[in-house]
Amino acid sequence: MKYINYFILLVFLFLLIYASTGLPNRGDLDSVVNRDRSPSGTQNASSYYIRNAYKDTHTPNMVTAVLADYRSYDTLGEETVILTAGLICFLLLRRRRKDDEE
Amino acid sequence: MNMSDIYTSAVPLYAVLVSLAAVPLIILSAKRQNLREFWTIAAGVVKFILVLTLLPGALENRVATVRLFEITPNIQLALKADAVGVFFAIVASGLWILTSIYSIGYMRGLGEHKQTRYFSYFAVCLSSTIGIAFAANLVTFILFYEILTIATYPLVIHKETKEAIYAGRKYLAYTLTGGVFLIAAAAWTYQLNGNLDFVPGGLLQGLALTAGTAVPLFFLFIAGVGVKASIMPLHSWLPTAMAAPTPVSALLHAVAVVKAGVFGIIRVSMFIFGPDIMVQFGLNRILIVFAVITILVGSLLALKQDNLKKRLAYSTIAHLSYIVLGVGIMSSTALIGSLLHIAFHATMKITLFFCAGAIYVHLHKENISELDGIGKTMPWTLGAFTVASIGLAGIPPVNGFISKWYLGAGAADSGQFLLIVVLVVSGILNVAYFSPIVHRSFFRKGQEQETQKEAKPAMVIPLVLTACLSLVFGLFPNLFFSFFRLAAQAVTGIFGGPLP
Amino acid sequence: MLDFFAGHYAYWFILVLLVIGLYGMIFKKNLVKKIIGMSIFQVAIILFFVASASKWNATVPILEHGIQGEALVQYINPLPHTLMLTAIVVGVAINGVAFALIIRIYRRYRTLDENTLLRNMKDDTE
Amino acid sequence: MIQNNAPALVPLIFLFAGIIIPLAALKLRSSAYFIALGATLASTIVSISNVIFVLDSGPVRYFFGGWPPPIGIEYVLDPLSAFLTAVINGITLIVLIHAGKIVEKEIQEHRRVPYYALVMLFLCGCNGIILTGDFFNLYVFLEISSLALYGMVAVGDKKAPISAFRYLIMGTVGGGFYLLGVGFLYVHTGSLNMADIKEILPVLGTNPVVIVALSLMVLGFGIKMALFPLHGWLPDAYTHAPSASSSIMAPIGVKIGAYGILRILLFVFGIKFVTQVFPIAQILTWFSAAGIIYGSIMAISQDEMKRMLAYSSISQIGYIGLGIGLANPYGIIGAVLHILNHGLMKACLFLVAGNFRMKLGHSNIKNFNDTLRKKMPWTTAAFAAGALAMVGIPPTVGFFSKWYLALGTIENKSWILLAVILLSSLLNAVYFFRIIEKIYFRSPSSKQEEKEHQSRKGTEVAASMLIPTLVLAGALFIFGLLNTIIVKGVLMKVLPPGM
Amino acid sequence: MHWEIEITLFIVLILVALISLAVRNLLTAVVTLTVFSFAAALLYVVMGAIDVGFTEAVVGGGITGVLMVVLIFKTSRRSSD
Amino acid sequence: MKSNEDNPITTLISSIVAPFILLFGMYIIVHGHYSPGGGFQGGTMLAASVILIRLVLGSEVGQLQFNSTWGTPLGSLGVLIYFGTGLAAVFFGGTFLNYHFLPIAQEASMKRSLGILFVEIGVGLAVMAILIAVYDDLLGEEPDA
Repeated sequence: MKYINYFILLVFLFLLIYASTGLPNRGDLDSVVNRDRSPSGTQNASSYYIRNAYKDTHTPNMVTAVLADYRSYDTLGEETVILTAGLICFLLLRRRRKDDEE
Repeated sequence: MNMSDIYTSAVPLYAVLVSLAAVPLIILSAKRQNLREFWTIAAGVVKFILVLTLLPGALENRVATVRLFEITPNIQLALKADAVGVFFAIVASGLWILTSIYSIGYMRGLGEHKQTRYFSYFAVCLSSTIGIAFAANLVTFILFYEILTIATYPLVIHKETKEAIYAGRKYLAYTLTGGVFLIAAAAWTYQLNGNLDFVPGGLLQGLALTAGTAVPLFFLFIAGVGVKASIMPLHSWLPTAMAAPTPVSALLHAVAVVKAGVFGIIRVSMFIFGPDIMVQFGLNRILIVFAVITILVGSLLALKQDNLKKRLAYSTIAHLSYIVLGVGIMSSTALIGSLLHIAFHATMKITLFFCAGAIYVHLHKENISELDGIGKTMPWTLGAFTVASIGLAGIPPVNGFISKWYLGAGAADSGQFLLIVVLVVSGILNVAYFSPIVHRSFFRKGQEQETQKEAKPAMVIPLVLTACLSLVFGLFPNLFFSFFRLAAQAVTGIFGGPLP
Repeated sequence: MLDFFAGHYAYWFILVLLVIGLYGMIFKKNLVKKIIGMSIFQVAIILFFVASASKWNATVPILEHGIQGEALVQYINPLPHTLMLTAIVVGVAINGVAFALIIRIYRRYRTLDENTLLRNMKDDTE
Repeated sequence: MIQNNAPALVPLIFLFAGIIIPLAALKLRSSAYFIALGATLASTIVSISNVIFVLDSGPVRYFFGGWPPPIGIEYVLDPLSAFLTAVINGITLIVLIHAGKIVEKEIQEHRRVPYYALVMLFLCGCNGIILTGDFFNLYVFLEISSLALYGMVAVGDKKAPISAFRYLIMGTVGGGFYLLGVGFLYVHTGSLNMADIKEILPVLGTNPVVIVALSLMVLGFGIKMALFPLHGWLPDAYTHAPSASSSIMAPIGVKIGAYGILRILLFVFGIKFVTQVFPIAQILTWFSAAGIIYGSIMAISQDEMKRMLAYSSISQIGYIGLGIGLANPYGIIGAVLHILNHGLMKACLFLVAGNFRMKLGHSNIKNFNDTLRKKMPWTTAAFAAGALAMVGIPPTVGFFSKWYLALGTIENKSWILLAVILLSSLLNAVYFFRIIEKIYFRSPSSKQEEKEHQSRKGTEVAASMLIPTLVLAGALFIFGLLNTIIVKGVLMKVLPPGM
Repeated sequence: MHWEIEITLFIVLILVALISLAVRNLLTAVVTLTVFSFAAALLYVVMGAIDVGFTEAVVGGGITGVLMVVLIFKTSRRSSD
Repeated sequence: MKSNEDNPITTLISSIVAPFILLFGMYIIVHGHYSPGGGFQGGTMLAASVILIRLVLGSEVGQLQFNSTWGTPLGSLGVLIYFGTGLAAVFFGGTFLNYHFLPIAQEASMKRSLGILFVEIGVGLAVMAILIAVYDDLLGEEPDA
């Protein structure tokens, strides 16, 4: 098991080093992420957000706009995750209510 | 190649289902023995009649076909009653009736436990054997083949002793492995062709195969069906499985299961590969080599056995390879010999097993060395035994002679005279391992008092009947079921030549 | 070359952090240490996303009234930030569950050492 | 209204049930089970009607918040996702009917409310993963389902929290890898939408980033699906989880990872990329093959039935991985069919294990003997059916998945893989017939053991547990015989474009 | 993007992470982790992600820290590695 | 955990600070549109305030402020608010979470803005309740067994 762990760690390290050679420069305005159109010609999501967030949602904070409107389903999922965590703590640790013990 | 006339008829399906339908009845009437066994025999008779109704059509090259539904794309769950299938089905279902009667005597005579389970699985086995006989394509064949494997397992371990459980394990290990190879082979064939129907003359015929494909594929097939046919390196489950009750050994290990394997070899060689491809890539030689080795070694090993049923088992191994040999010779005469041997070996070997069972039930003796003088106690039984052993040695007038004759003639036709020598040697070996039994039982004095008389009629009548059948077929091979014409018809379908 | 370094040094630091986190999760035997490793791992992933979002001479993604039209590129890409908010919450949730599990484990086995626990698990036949 | 929102309906029903259960339980605790059952029933109906709908009128895309894909999140209801949701919900429905009684036995009363809520959230996560067309949304739902699963495992026996913790660590690593993969992919393509990325990738060409992103995602899902050698968490988790949890997670839980790999490899990156440019598909097949053998061999040496089934799951997961890795039509059909088939088989076997635990209080193979058969004839018969299916005897479902996988391996001319598939079915036979022998033919070895069995009176389990078991056992044969309908009707349409 | 600050913070992060994993006293480890979270939050802010930084500060420095301390008081403070 | 009830300074300061944190948390929730923050951060702050009281004044006093049995139901309620907002959009003819269909304002962008607000309130409530519940559960007494 130990060797598998080392192996995983090494594979991981190798993968990351390999990948970092191919990453675009940070902050490069011409990189694919920051263009208006994706290479295949579809709308790039983030530039759309930057341009239209206020118009669409009347919300200057783009992060909030994206979080709670454009990608609000993600946020619903996020709430569900929190709820799940709460339920698990309930499930594992909560004692019986007093009135149950009778 | 004469095209066969195909018509739709559900009779093959009914023939398969009838014994399956008997299973719930058998289970429901578990408490009432007579009713339960009535169901067994009734199902046997109905099944036999159903199969017989297919006989005229098969003789006239009219093939009853029933297609149920697609089981995998392009492949239907389909049954067809062609000549070869009907041939095998008649043998299996006919002998089932006799075996059922015999089983009743055997099981009651020994007061065996779990008789309901025994009879119900027996019915399932027969169902799947008929399914194998009538399977119209490889997938249907595999379906019934595997069901047969599983359904035989409870019968093999019926006694539930350590030995029986070991035998069951070994049996499963071998046959499941075989099944797996068969699946692989089928998958490969499907990949080559997109179809798995059994076509007289070969499904793969006309396909541009290379030796690199044909030979490994053939080996896969042989590994698949060869286990049940107990070709030599794959045979060792059969003697072990003799731990089963004798009727099981009789019907399954002389007729249904092992013949299903041999039948599989016929189906594979003649209906999947076809004679042309077999000869083109020398595949038939592979079969011949395996068969010859099995015949000789099996016979020699039979000599060594003291346990009567084990000796019979090795004899079975050797005789199964006669059939394989006939297939391998690739001439129509030899194939007729093969087919006839399926039927004739069945009648003879079942007689022998019935005798062994009768001796065991009646005198509780299993070993040959203990048989001294029992011929006087059980004259009918041992008489039948003698007839059957003469037949297996290939001596006229018993039917074993006929099948062997055709095998020999086929070998001579194709110029493989060495094989005739093999047949003769094996005949001599047959004499060598059967004559001591006959000799001991009739001509040696045993310490057994002659107070005891013959075994129960439920056991003696079937074995005498089978012995008589062997004799009758030896004299008139076309009587009752037109075995000879049926075999000839089947061979015509495959080789396309005129009747020999 | 200098551009390449300037554009990638953050990734290399993050890479180191990722490996440290993974090391903590896999090799540390104390359960709390594993959780610490997990936190480091999560922070590293978040850093990766955040770092990839940044732009030269750009400002935070909150709209100011002065910036209009083509100048909008001056805002940092808000999408990774949003994703990472979600990821942080997920991380908190996982942490909460892990804490609950650790407490349950400690109540029964009175230890937080993984080796001891695994040994106890084997001995503790029930 | 329902028709318009059909793609999103299934996860939302489960989510709603998950939210409402803690609230409804304030008034009436016993309502939790019935809400859960009702939600599962409703979503089963919806998902089956979705399958019919999709087959009739083609894939549907559903935009959350009304934003078209690259901007918002979409759900894609194509034949693959429709089929898999139907499979998941159908099996869960049956398992949940069975779970009612066994949860009453194994889980204390005040824990049942959050337990059922977690089950609902788990299913919400699973369905969300299958339906979503967005990589990050997939991550969120992956975490929902994983977290819920940790909880469902941890509530089991005394050792369950440790197993759950190990599972959590492994699962978080997996989730982290996946998220990192998504990150790389996003940095490279600037999009999170699967369909969008599929369009963009060929334009951008091969790049280390893409390869690493793919590897990380596959690694992440590999951990979630317990692909050998990343399976470490699975046996303990299955063994120590309560019976209800293990019979829900065994047929469904690991399949989610398999689905993820299938979707990413063949639908997003495309067959050409994963087989020729970066042969991760081949790597996947070899690891799967190793897993098949490893799982089978380990299963042989187990004494606890659930643990044995767990190792057998590792092996069966290998089949799915192998089918995906073959990257040809037969392989994919085999893999997807095996997701259904293995779901049915494992559900059936785990329900049997649950029945044993219910009546005997244990599921130790060592202590099985033929009194079991006398007491529980139907349960043991269901076990035999499940065992035959696992071995792959026709006409059970197991045979047909093997059949398609074998066809797939032959098409790729990978003879070793073919041998692995066949060998493993023999190994399966070894460990299943071992139990069958014990159940059917082994008499109690000692007087004491016999007495113990005598003392535990009672015969078969209650009908609400028995009927689901038998339904699943029957399904093994029915689905086997009718597999052509599924293969021709659904799975042929599942294949990714270009096949 | 301010590379001087970023590099400094990165180095701090790595050091703190290593310390946090290395110390035997879990309470120290947890407090160090809180420091780690704060440093990370600062780094996010430097990189322009104010929201993320804010959240990380609230969560990592606040709630998670408190919960971890609770956890350690409920269990044990010593660690063997 | 040992309570610090005896220490007057901590008691005083946290009693003063806690309400302000509470207020600030609420501010963050509703002001998420314009400045960093939002439901999650605000909710966490609310939870922090409650937990602070529990830490300093002991769990019993804390119970008066926020009973630990409320945690899960309130959390569910928070998620339900979110879910309900989405569902309302469905009922008025849109897709799930499409605030455009909510019958709350005239202008399209204002509808979305208000939708975001509702959602954020739900998030804040859920996060606060659940974090407090988790804290309480972690701190719960050990069972007798």
